[in-house]
Formats: sequence, structure tokens, C-alpha cells
Amino acid sequence: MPLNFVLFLGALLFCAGLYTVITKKNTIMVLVGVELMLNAANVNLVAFSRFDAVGIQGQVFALFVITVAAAEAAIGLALVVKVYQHFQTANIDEINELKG
Amino acid sequence: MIDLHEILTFNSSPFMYLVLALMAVPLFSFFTTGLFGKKAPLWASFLLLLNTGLAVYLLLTNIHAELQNFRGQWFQLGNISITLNIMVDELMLIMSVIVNFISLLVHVFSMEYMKHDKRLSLYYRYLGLFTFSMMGIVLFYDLLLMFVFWELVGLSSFLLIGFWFEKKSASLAANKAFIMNRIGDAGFITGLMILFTQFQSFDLEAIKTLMLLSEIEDGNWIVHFMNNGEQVFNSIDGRWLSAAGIALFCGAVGKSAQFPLQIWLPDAMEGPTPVSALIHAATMVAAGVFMLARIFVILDAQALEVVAIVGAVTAFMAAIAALSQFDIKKVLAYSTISQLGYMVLAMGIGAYSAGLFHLITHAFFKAGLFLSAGIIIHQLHALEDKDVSFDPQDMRVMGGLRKHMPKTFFAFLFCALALAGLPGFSGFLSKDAILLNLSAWTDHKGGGFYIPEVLAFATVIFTAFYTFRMIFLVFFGEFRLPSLIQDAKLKALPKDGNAKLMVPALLLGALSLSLWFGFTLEAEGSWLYHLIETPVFLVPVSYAATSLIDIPERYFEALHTIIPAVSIGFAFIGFVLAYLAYKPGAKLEKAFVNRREPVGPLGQISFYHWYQDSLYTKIILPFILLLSRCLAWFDAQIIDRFLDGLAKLAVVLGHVTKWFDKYFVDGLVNLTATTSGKVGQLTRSIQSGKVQTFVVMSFVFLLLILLLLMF
Amino acid sequence: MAHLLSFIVFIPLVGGLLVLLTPKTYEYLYKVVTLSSLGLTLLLSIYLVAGFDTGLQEAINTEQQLQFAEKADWFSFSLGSLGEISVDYFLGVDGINVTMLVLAALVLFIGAISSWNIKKHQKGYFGLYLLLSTSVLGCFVALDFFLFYLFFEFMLLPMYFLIGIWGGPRKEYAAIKFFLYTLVGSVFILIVMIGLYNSVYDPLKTAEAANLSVSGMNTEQIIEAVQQQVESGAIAKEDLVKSFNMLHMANDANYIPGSFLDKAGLSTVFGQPARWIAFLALLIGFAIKLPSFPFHTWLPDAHVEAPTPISVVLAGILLKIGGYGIIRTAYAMFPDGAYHYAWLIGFVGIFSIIYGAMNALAQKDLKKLIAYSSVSHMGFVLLGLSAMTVEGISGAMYQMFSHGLISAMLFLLVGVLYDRTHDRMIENYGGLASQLPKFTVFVTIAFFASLGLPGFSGFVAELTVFIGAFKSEATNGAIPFWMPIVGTLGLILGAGYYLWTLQRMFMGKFWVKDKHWLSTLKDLELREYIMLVPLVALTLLFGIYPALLFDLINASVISFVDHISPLAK
Amino acid sequence: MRAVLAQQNISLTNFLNQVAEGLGYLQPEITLVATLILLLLFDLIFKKNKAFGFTAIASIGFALVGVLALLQWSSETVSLFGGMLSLTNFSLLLKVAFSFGGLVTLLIAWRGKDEIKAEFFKSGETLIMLAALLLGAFFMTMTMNLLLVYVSIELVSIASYILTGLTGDRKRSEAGIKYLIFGAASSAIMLYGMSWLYGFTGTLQLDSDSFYAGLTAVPMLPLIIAMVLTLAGFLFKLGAFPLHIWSPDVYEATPTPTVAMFSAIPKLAALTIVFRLVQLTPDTFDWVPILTIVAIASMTVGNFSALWQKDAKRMLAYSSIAHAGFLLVGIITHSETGNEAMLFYGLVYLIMNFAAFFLINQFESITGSTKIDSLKGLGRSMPFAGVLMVLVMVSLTGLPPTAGFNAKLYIFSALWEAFGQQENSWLLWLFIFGLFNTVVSLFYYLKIPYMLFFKELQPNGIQTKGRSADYIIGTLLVLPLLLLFFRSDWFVDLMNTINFVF
Repeated sequence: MPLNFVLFLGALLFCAGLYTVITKKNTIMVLVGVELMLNAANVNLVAFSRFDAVGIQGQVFALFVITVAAAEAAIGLALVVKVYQHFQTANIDEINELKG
Repeated sequence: MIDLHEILTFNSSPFMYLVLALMAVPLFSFFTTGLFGKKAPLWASFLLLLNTGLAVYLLLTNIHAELQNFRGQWFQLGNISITLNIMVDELMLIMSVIVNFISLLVHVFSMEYMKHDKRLSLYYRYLGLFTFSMMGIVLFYDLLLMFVFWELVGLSSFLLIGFWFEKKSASLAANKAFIMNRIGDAGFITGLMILFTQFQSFDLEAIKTLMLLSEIEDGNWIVHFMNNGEQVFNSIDGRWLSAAGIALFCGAVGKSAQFPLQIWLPDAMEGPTPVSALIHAATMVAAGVFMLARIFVILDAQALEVVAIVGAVTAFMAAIAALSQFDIKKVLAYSTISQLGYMVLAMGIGAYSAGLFHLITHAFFKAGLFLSAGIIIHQLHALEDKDVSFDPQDMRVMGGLRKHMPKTFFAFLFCALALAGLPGFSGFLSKDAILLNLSAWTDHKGGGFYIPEVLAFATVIFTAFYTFRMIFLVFFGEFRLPSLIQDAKLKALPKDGNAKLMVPALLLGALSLSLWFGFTLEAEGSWLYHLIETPVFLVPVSYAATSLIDIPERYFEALHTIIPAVSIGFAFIGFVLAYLAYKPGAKLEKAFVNRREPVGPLGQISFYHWYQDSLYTKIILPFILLLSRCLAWFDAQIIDRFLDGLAKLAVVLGHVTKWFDKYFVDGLVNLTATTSGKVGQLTRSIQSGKVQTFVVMSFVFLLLILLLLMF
Repeated sequence: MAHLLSFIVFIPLVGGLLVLLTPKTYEYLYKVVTLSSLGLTLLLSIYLVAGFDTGLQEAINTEQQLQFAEKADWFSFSLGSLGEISVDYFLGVDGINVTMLVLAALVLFIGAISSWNIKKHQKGYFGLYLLLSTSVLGCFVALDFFLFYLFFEFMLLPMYFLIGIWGGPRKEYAAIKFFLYTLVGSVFILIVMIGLYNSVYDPLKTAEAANLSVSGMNTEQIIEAVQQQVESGAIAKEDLVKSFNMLHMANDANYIPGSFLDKAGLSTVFGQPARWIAFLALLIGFAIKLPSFPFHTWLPDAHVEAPTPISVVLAGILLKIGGYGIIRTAYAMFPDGAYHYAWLIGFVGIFSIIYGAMNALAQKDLKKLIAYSSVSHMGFVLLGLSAMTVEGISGAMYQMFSHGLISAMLFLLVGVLYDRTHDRMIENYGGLASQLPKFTVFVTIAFFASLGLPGFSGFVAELTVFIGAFKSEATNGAIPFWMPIVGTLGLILGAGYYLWTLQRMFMGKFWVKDKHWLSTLKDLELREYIMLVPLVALTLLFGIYPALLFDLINASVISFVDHISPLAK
Repeated sequence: MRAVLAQQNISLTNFLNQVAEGLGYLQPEITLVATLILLLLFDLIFKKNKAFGFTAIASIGFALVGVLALLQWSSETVSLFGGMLSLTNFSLLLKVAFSFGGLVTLLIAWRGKDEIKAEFFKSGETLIMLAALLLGAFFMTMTMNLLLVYVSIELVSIASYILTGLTGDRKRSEAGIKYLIFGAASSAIMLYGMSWLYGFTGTLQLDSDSFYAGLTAVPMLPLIIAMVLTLAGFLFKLGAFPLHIWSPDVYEATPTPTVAMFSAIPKLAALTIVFRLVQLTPDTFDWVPILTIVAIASMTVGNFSALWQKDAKRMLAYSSIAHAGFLLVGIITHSETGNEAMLFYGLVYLIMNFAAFFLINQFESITGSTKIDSLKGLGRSMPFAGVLMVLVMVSLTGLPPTAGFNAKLYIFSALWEAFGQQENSWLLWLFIFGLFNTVVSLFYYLKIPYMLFFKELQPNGIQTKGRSADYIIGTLLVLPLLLLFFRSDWFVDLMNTINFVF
């Protein structure tokens, strides 16, 4: 499978993720969007690591990313819960009190 | 090559202190008089008596001694030393006697005239200050120092005119005098700049020496000399030479009340009458002429022509203005301007001796006129009380005073005749000399230069006319005051003043007889005239005017008999006209008494002095004030706003960026939204999604940076 | 007496600390401390002038021409490839700043006296006042650009608070305006300062750093040698010791070849030679402080809002720092720029003269009127400088000095009136002469002094400026003949607005707008005499005997003009 | 790991030795971890009034970390774990600074109002998270490997999210979630960029030859894209334009001590990473335009947005954005001078900010609010604190006689030098913009002295008695600012011993 298919997939994922992050109202969905973006990167990493002269750093990296992403997601969800306690909603539009 | 420092040798001798005393004594009087309270007049007059004595002594001892000068350094400017130079020559000696003498008389006169004033001692201090600064002008043979005292004289004149500052008119007159003088002085300073640039000194001796060495080469005025060791080579456009002369003359225009700055002098009559006699008739106003005499030799042809024309015009205009005044002091003021015009004219045509001669004679008779007028005013003023009030300077309330105050009459008459220039009186000699030279000058020059002559001779008629008009109105006919105040009753009739008033007036009256100046009908016959001989011009030949001395004798021969005859004739015509118009019972006299102001264009022009004053006060001054207000508005509204604007702009930008940070993004989001199709729902969903807008915004900006880098 | 200058500069600081340490219960001590410390400063500076050698004639950019110089390494370090940077604690006086130093000491002292009736927050007030004094004095004697900049900037803070806390109704606005304007100016200066010390090296220190064999050479020879070697590139860039020394900056030979501002002047900014731009930046920076059109608008506000003593100090000294800065930095370091922009400077000068006078003519507020007259008078300084002749420069300096005295006097007098009635509007008074004769005498003297009547210092200054300016075209062609001639309009207008004011406020029948003032309008009291009489005396003294001041500055001015005049090149 | 092994083709055993000796060099980090665990255990073991214990452990721990870092001081570079970390005195200096920061944070919390005290010292997690944040920052200063860069950044970020959002009121939870989403998104963007870099070079090791070679080989366009995307994450941590927007909200919501930490430590850490990236990319890639735009924009946006802020913390947030711009200047000059100036600026900035927040915190503990208006007239009733505040503000503006001025002076000198050599107009504009931004910043920095001194104290019965302890600490924090102005050579000489090569 030629590399550029994979890269294209990655780019697509990335855009989809970004789009989700930008547009979705529900915080959970936004987090999901982030996950998508991260995974776009992962796809790239794994794909490139095939061409790694010395090893498989890419794949290692991908693993790390997944773990960190999990942690991040955990914190994210925790925060969502916290927010829900305060705002009785997870709708990001309604969480908007800090004004500059 | 000559070195500036060889000219500017510092030298002094004990004799110098004697000369300096001439200034020191009045200054001393200025400082000490305040301490004497009631006795102040006596003290001041005593000091001035000393000074006069000293002046006379110096005159007698040094009049024929060779010139001597004292020079010292005032301060060092870079490597140029600014010097003080006192020159003892005839001019200085004579002037110092005149100034001190008349000042002394005024001191004495004022004892009576001002005795009821609450600020009497202050008045005498001011007189002291004036005499001091006037002596400064006379003594210093150095343009810078001359200018210094020039301005100080202006200051003391300002103080004395505004002495009764509670009167608004007085304070305004004082300002007018000072500012008009300042305008002239701006010219003076310009002259100083030019001469200093060229000669690196203000010392007249240096200036004259170097002027002699300077020459004109293809239109450039170059001078080449050493200044302690180092070569100085200055070359500027030749026209600056004429400019220098004219600029300095501007100073004289201001001080000697020449056209177009003369309008301050009539207003200056707001001051006490003795002051008018001293400052605005005899001495200060003559300072301009004196200064012209000092710089006479460095004036070039063009400058001299300007001087001559200005002089003639002034003499004529003022004479016209004097024709129709009601206020006796106003008449005298305008006549002063007119006579000063004669002197300046004389200088302009190169009649150096004649001009100065007229200065001297005029000093006496005009002071005399003012003092006698002062007596009349004083005595009439004494008649005023709570139910009788009138303007004691107005000739309409006078008339027939010959009977009531005969001494005053004679004092006044003698001076008046001198003014009118009738033979046997001093004025005749000097004026005759001027006219003589004038006509010689005209014949020699030819061309359009007959205008000054015409004006000058016309002025002779007018002078005689207004003089005799004054005499008839004041001294002949009936005393009009009683008829003017029907209801009230005068407590007494006017009478001659006491000795303090009369002695000075009579003295001056006597001095306006010509026999003191030599038993002759021609200026040449007078010892004084010969004492002051005309110097030769020092300016480069190509620019120099032809001195009268060089004018061949034949020009004069014919004139020697004609001119006196003509001038006497003209004076007589003036007298006859005045007699017909204003002799007691003449219709003009009647009309005059109960008219507010003269009728007819001529009358108006004359009464309002060619409307020059209104030109200043109604057009120029308002314009300047308007301009200043506009500028102030401009400053507050435009410049300040603009610079503040920059500051505000920052704040506004602050708003913008803040707004940008918050809301601009939505727009972008909508944009992305439209691209991604389903507008409606998206926009709704994103409206205030702050975090998301943040993300979008950042991302968009990243993209922008990218774009910026790619192209 | 060693370290005389340091004492002069830092005694007020010590006083300030004392004030801050004194508890509120001994409030009366604040004035005592302030007065005594400033008095001591004044005495010392007079002592300094007494010991000042007027004959010393050396090149303006050498340290031999300095007197009472104090030089100590402050700090120095090598900043990477910039090479060694050394900042010195470097004070000294020459003819250019000695007069300013004395003036500052004097005016500060008088300002302290006039602070007598400051009531609120005395501790803060006098503390800040003394702080201000130190920074002002330091600004005049500092010859290390870093040190100078420190004092220059540090002036702003005390001033900001003095205006902002003790000022009038719109004090906040005035304070911030003052601060911002001056800061903008100082940013310009900072830019050039950075550029300068990056381009200038210190020969002697370089000799050490590059350890040249300098055995048996005297200073001049060493400098000579170093400069040659740098010229030839024998000394490595890293060994060069960059210097903040203003005198070095004023010497072309000390510019690193190929550096941004070197004498070759090849590098350009916005298409203009960098040296010209640098000059312009410095000029603008200080012109804001001077202030000259069009940067003057902060002055009226600051003056009107500031309390009397601060107005006195502001007009008396702070404006002079602008003029002094232009002479010491802009002109001394970039004569070529000065010559190139002479026309501009001269024009701004006469424009300020006339513009300021015209504005003064239109003012209703007496203090504003005087503020604008200051703008007009500072115009003379610019005119004199632009001429680049000995007379012009001396005139400019003389003008700064005399304006220091006269404007101080004027603002004190306004303060006197304001204390009585809390009103400065001209049209609210009339015929004061009959009510307050002594006050009127002083006002009249001050006005005539300010409009340049001979006998007062102002006249000598203006005359010198004029002849210097006129001489310019004939000798070096910096500015045309017509400029000084047009400038004489300023004399007439000056007479105009002063006499008009005199006539409106003091002459005529006595009346005041508010009847309550009748009781408060008392004539001068002793304290006010103590402030005014010395000023009047000095103005007269320097008007009658100018040699007092010219002898101090002549030698330096001559060498300064030799340094800057394009003909000397 | 195999990758790394293969890269340096060495046997497992001496690789393990390497790890072992590497660990020897990581005493500070280890100590931090230890502190962290201790805090955890303490929290679990004891039930009530743990405040003293927490304080003791945390402060001793942080202090110890600092000391250890100092003890390691040496001028040569040590590369650990097969070059994944490189320990230079540059990173050591920063570590010392960071642990100092940690200590000050504790101080601020200790002097803070009761809620803050409670949050910090009642239960452990705040302190634990602080420790974690520090740990992340420490690694950021050393890492040479993209992987490690990512991980350490995330460590810092996650700790920050928790510190922001997991406790406290709705405001904080809101700020937290926003912070997290924004942060996660930007780190995702960065990661995507990194993946591309990896693709170009086939390595994650920044200092490896193949990385260099790869970047030189790649065509400009994709490289720029990748670089900018990668930069995004760093800029996010740096709080620089265009990823600065989170900071105001977060700063406003989070308690002052935490903000103090956020404002300084992650910033500097991120700065080192940007610095390293710029250092190690080949000269074929021109960083100047990108960073110049970012710097100018950060200064301008930061300063201008700060103008209208009502809340002191929010204002300082924007000011910190502006300062990020100034810090970048040092990197842009790309010269030894620039590096030193940047480091100088960074450290001075750290001190300034901690001082500022300490004083704000002190006033907050009196007035109970961080609104600027709430400072009205306080300077008159507490002149000493007022003066300290003024000094700090002056320093932040960058005027004499404070170290803030020297920092600006040196960094712009470096810029000037760079301009003098390259005559690159980007630099000139940066120079002019930067300096005139000083004037703009004056507007808002002066607001605080203005409120403190020009306004009258409003008569609500707040107790304005300054506490001597605050005065002492405040003085200790402000004194360096003055000292470093008058003897900045001390500090610069220190900079000279720093070696900026990794």
C-alpha cells in the first residue's frame, strides 16, 4: 500500500478531528475530535516508521501518544463531570462566563 | 593689515570717573530719592543741579580739547571681546548739558505741578531713572550699549506715561509707546546683527575704522582684517550695507516718532505735562536723531534717501494733523513730530550740523512751550471743583489768557515764535539752515527728489498757521470757560503760577531767542553751528552719498538770500491765514468753540491724523489677536488632539485587539462553516463557542503565517 | 575636595532617605532636612564653580577638558560576540554643564523653599522632591550614557507622582501625559544609545583587554596606537571594549570601522544615512523634553496642574535637560547630522518662538501664558544651536540659564497670586497695582526681564543668539540670514503679551471677580521675598555682568564649535 | 529503545550501565518524584491538620532539588540515555530557577487568603501536581528527542489542567475544560507536525545527523508547514501569539500562587525547547520571519489587549504574552549574545513575575479581590508595599533603575548587533516595534501605581495593616531587581559560563 494513501488518511483524520473540535456543541464530542487529531498523527508516525533507518521510533512514539491521550481523555472527562456539576450541562456554548 | 585689537585698546584715566559721574548721579538719585519722602523733590533736584553743573563744567573745559575716549571690556564672547566705549566729543558734551539742564528745569517745575500726587517720590525716582538712561545713550560711543540704554529710556518713558495707571487710557498709551518702540528696536537689533557679522564688534570706533577699510567688489561687501592674530575675511551681499543703515534707522523711527510708528507720541500726552516736556519733546524723542548722528558716517546713499523721505513725510503729515486739534498738548505733540521730521530730513539729506542745531534749539523752545502749557493746565485745573469740571487741556475752555497770565503768555509766545520760525528766534536759524541745505540737495540731485522740498516748505506754512492758531485761541479774545459753564460759578480767574512754575518757563522762553546762538540771521553765523561740523562718509565710495560739503558752492550762492526770504514769507502767510481764521470774533473761531470735531474731509483727516491710528487699532491689532486665537485653537484642538490621538489610538487599538481576540473569530468560523456546507446549523452551534473559536482563531492565524511565509 | 560631584549629586538622596526614615510625629523635620540638604548642595556647587578653571582649553571630546571628574568602573562584562561592555560611574563638569549644575542646585533650593506650604502627605512629597533633585543633578553631570539615561529616566517617576498627587484638578491627566511624552522621547534616545555603544569602543580599556604592549607610552600615544590598530583591524572584534562614555562617543576615531554608526557612515536606515537618522532620533527625543513645537503640548497641561514648586522646577531645570541633551549628545556625537538638519532645527526654532508667543497672546490662564512663553523662549535655544557658531551656542546656553532664573521667578509669582485667591484667570483681576504694590513691582520686573529688557539676563541671551544666528550664513552657511531677522518678531510679540497682561491685571481701577478675595489678597510676605529677591538679583547680575557666565563657558564653547563646525572638518 | 540501541550500535549491558549512570545525573528529578510520593503517602496516612507536614515536605523537597541541581554544576555537556537527554548548565540553571519558583509559589500560598491556604495545604493533590509540573518542566529543559519533548510537555500540561480545573468553583472548572480542549488541540497539531518531521528525517533525535540532513533535503514548503505546526504546541506552552488566548481566562480563574507558577515556569521551559529546535535546524531553514511575526504579534496583542483589563491577574496574563514576544527576540537574533540576553531576560522575568504575583496576592488577601480598582488608595495606607509594587511595575515596563531595563537593553543590543551584521529589515521592524511597545505597556503598568497612590481609599472597613512577614518576603523578591540593575555584571558573568550548545 503506497505511503501517500496512508498519509492522505492521516490528513483526512486530522481535518475531521479539527472540524469536530471546532463545530461540535457537546464537550465529549470535542474531546473525541481531539482523539481523532492525535490518531491522525499516530497514523503518520506508524506509517513513517516503516522508513525509519535505524528502528521503529515511530511506532514507539505512537504507543506513547496513545497512553498520554488516554490520560488526557481521563482528565478531560473528569473535568466534564466537574463542569456538569456546576453548569448542569456539557454543552460548551453554555459554559461561557469568563469574559475579558 | 589692521588688527581689531589695535583699534579696541583698553584705556582709562581719572577723568573717566568724572564723565561717568554724569550717569552715576541720576542713578544715585533713582536709588536714594525714595528714602526722602516729602523732601524727595528737593533732594532729586539738588542732585540734578550738581549734575548740570558738572555737565557745564565738562563742556567748558573740554569743548576744544582733542577727542578722548575710555574703553573697557564688558564681556568676552568666544574670542571676541564686547567692549564699553565712552567718547568725549562736542556732541556728547552739548547733549549732556541740554539733557541735564532741561531735566533740572522739569524737576523744579514738577515740585509745584505734582505736589498733590501721592506717589511723588516715585515720580522723581522715575525722572532719575530716565535721566540716567538718557545720559547712557549720550555717553556711550558703542551701538550695543547705546541700544541697552535706548531700551531703558523706553522703559522709563513707559513708566512715566503710565504714571497715573489708574487711568485706563494712560496704561494703554504706555503700552502703545513701548510696543511701537519695540517694533523699531527689532530693526535696530537687525542692524546690530549685520554690523556685528561684518565687523565682529559693536564699538562705533571699530565699526567706523573697518567700514573705511571695507570695500565693494562685484556686489559683495567685503572686509578683511585681523582679530587678535587670526585672519578675518567677511564677505556678504552689498545690499546688506544699505540694509544695516535702514535697519538701524528703524530704531530711530520708533524712538523719534517718525512715520509709520509716530502714533504713540500723541497718546503719550497722557503722562504728566512736565514729563511730556522732558521726554516727549526735548530729549528722548531727540535720541533717534542723536543716534542717526552717531551712525551718520556709515549710512550709504540709499539709506540716507529713505531717511530723508521718511523725515519729510512725517514733518508734513504731523503738521497737517496739528492744524485742527482741540487739545493744546495734542497740538504740541504733533508739532513735535513735525519738527523731529525736519531733523530726520536734515540727517537724510546730509545736513548733519543743521539737523543737530535744530535738535538743540527745538529742545529749548518745545520744552518751553510744554512747560507754559503745563502752567495753563495746572492753573485751570486749580479752578475745577465738585460742581465745576472740564478738561483743562482743551483750548475751547481757554481764550484771553493774555490778560490773566501775562508772564506765561510771553514765555509761550517766544517759544511759539521760535517754533513758527520767525527771524530773531532760534528756530529760524536752524530751520533756515535745513531748508537751505535741502534746496541745495534737491537742485544737485534733481529727479524726483523735489518732493521732500515741497513737503518741507509746505510744512513751514502749516507750522506758522497752527502756532498762531494756538496763540489766538489761547491768549486772545475772551476767556470762554465762564460762558461754557452757565450754571456754576468760577471761584476765581486763572493767574500766573508761582516761581517754581514760572522760572523754568521764562528761562526757556528767553533761550529761544536767537541771540544766544550768535547775533546773526544765518545759521553759518552761529558759533554752535560751527561747533558741530559735518563729518565725511566712510562707506565704500560706490555706495556713498555725495556729502553736502562736496556740493559745489554755486548751488548755495543763489539760495543764501532766497531761502530765508521764502521761509519768512511762508511763515508770514501762515500767520496771516491764522489771523484771518482765528482772530477774536472770526467765524472759524466761533464755529470752532461749539463744534464737537472739525468738519470736511481735510478737517477729518487732519483731526484723525490720516486715520493711521485707526488703521493700527481697528485693523492690524484685531487681526493679530484673531490670528493668535486661531493658533491657540489650532494648538489645543489639532496638535494636542493629534498627539493625544496617538496615545488614544493605542487605547483604541487595545479595544480593537480585545474585540478581535473575542469576536472577530466568529466571522472566520462562519467562513469555514460556509465552506463546509451546512451554514445554518453550524453558525448557530458556533455563535458563542468560545473555546472553539479560540481554536479556530489560532489555527487560522497559523495558516495566515504560513501563507505569509510562502509568498 | 575629592568626590565633590558625587557629594553634590547624592546629598539630596541621603536627605530623601532621612525623610523617609523620619516618623510622621516629627513632621516639621521634613522641611528642615530637605532645605538643609539642598542648601548644602547649593553651597557645594558654588564652591565648585569657585574652583572651576575657566582657562582650560582642550578638545571637547577628551577627558583632559573635564574638571572635578570622577571615574570608576561601575560594571563591565562580555556580552557574547558583542565583546566586552563596560559601564562606568563617570561624572565631570566642563563649560557646557557647569552652569546647568549651578542653576539646578539653585532652582531646586528655591523650589524647596516654595514647598513650604505643602500640607498633605509631607513625607511623600519631600521624599520624592529630594529624589527628583538627585536625578536632575545627576543628569547634568553624568558623562556615561548609561548613567545619564538612568538619571534621565528616573526623573519621570518622582515627577509623575509629584504632579499626580499634589497637582490641580486634572492632575492625573497631566501626570500621565508628561510621563508618556517623555517616555516616547526616551525610547528614541534608548534606540540611539544601543546603536552607539554597539559602535563605540574605549581605547584604553581595549588596550588592556587586547593586552597591547603599552610600556612607556602616555595616554594619548596609547589611544593613538589603539585607534590605528583597530583601524587596521589588528585587534579582534571580541577584544574591543564597548563603551558608554559620552566623550568617546563624541570622537569619530573611537567608532569601530564598519560598525553601524561609524564615521564612514555607509550604513543606511530607510534610505537615509544611519548617522543622520540617529541624530534626528536624539534630537526628537530631547526636543520633546525641551519642548519645541510640535511636541510642546504636554507643557501647558503639566504646568497648569503641577503645584507651584514643581512648575518652578519643571520650567527652571527640566526643560534645560532637553537643551543640554541636544548639545551633549546629538550635536557632539553627530555633527554631520547637525549640519545637515541645521535648517530644520533653525526653522523649528523660530517657529516655536513665534508660535509660542502667539499662543501666549491668546491665553486666559496666567500660568498657561507663561508656559507658552517658555515654549517661545526655548525656541531661541534651538535657533542658537542651529547656527553652530560660537555666539549661537553660547547664546543658547545663556538663554537656558537665564530662562531658568526668569521662568522660576514667573511661576513663583503666579503661585503667590494662586495661594491668595486660588484663581489664575487674567480677566478676573484688574488694577492689582494699587492693592498689591510690592507684588506688582516684582511682576513688572519679571515680565520685563522675560521680554528681554536690557539689564536683565534675558537680553544678553537673546542678543547673543541673534548675532550668532545671523553670523551663520556668512561663516558656515548652516542657516540663512532671514531666520534671525524673522525671529526678532518674537521680541515684539513678547512685549505684546506681557505688557497687555500687565495692563489688564495690574493697571486701571482695582477690582476682582470675587469679593472674598479682598480679604485674602495680601501683599508679599517674608518667605516670598526670600525666594524672589535672590532671583531678581541674579537676573540683574547676569544681565549687567554677563562675563560671570561667559567666562565659565567660553573655552568649552570654542572647542565645542571647533568640534562640530563643518568648516573645521 | 531498540531504535536507540541500533542507532549507537552498543550492547545491552553497557546501555544499561549508561542508564544507571544516567540516573545518577537525575538526582533532582528523582528527588522531585520522591517528594511527590512522600506527599501522596503523607496525604493517605494522616487524616487531619496535615498543613504543617505538607508545607515541610514540599518546601524541603523543592529546596533540596535546587541544591542538588546546584551541586551538579559543571560547564561540560553530559548526554544521557543515549543522547535522549543532554544535561548542560543551561538546563541546570533553569532547574535551580524553577525550584526557586516552586518555593516562592509555596510562600505565596502560605501568605495567601484562607481559601488558597486550604486548597494548598488541606489536601495533597495541589502540591503533588505542582511537583509533577516541575518534573515536566525539568525534563523539558533537557530533552533532545521529539518523543520526550511531547511527553514532558504533556506532563506539564496535564498537571496544569488539573491545577486549574479539578477543584474550586464553576469559573475554574470552565477555565479548566477550556484550557484542556485548547491545549489538547494544540498539542495534537504539534504532534501532527512532529510526525511530518519524523517522516522527513526518519529520526526523533533532534541532534542526530540524519535529522539535520533530512531537513536540508526536504523542499521548503512542506518543511515550513511541518515546522509551523510543530511550533504550535511550543507556542501554546510559551503563551505566545497565536496560541495565547487561553492564558487570560486561566489566569483569572486560577488561584494566584498557581498562576504565578504558570506564568513563569512552563513559559521558560517551552522557550528552551523552541530555542533548541531553532539551534538544531539547518541554516537553510530561515526562522527569522516566522518568529519575528510571532514576536511582534505577541508583544502588540499582549500589550494592547492588556490596556483595558480590569483584573490584575488578567492584565498580567496579557503582559506575560507580551513578554513571551520579548523572550523570542533573543532566539531570533540567533547569536551567543542573543542567547545570553534571552536567558538573562528569562530569569529576570521569572523574578519579576513572582514578585508581582506575591504582591498582588498580598493585596488580595487584604481586599479579597484581584480587581485593579480594589487597590484604590492602598498605597497610601501601606506605602511600603505600594512602593514595592511600583518598583515591580517599573521593572515589568523595563525602565531604570530595575533589572527589567537591563534585560530589555541587552536583548535589544543583541538584536541591534544582529541587524548591524545582517541588515535584515525584519529585525529592524522588530527592534522598533519592540521598543515602542514599551511605551504602550506603560499605559497599563502605570494603572496599578495610579490606583495605589492617586485614588483615595474607599471607606469600606477593610483592614489595611501590612504584615511584616509580607514586607520581608516582598523586599527579598524585589531587591534582586534593583541589584541586578546596579550590578547586572554578576548575572551576565554567570550567563557567560553557560554553554548553549547541546
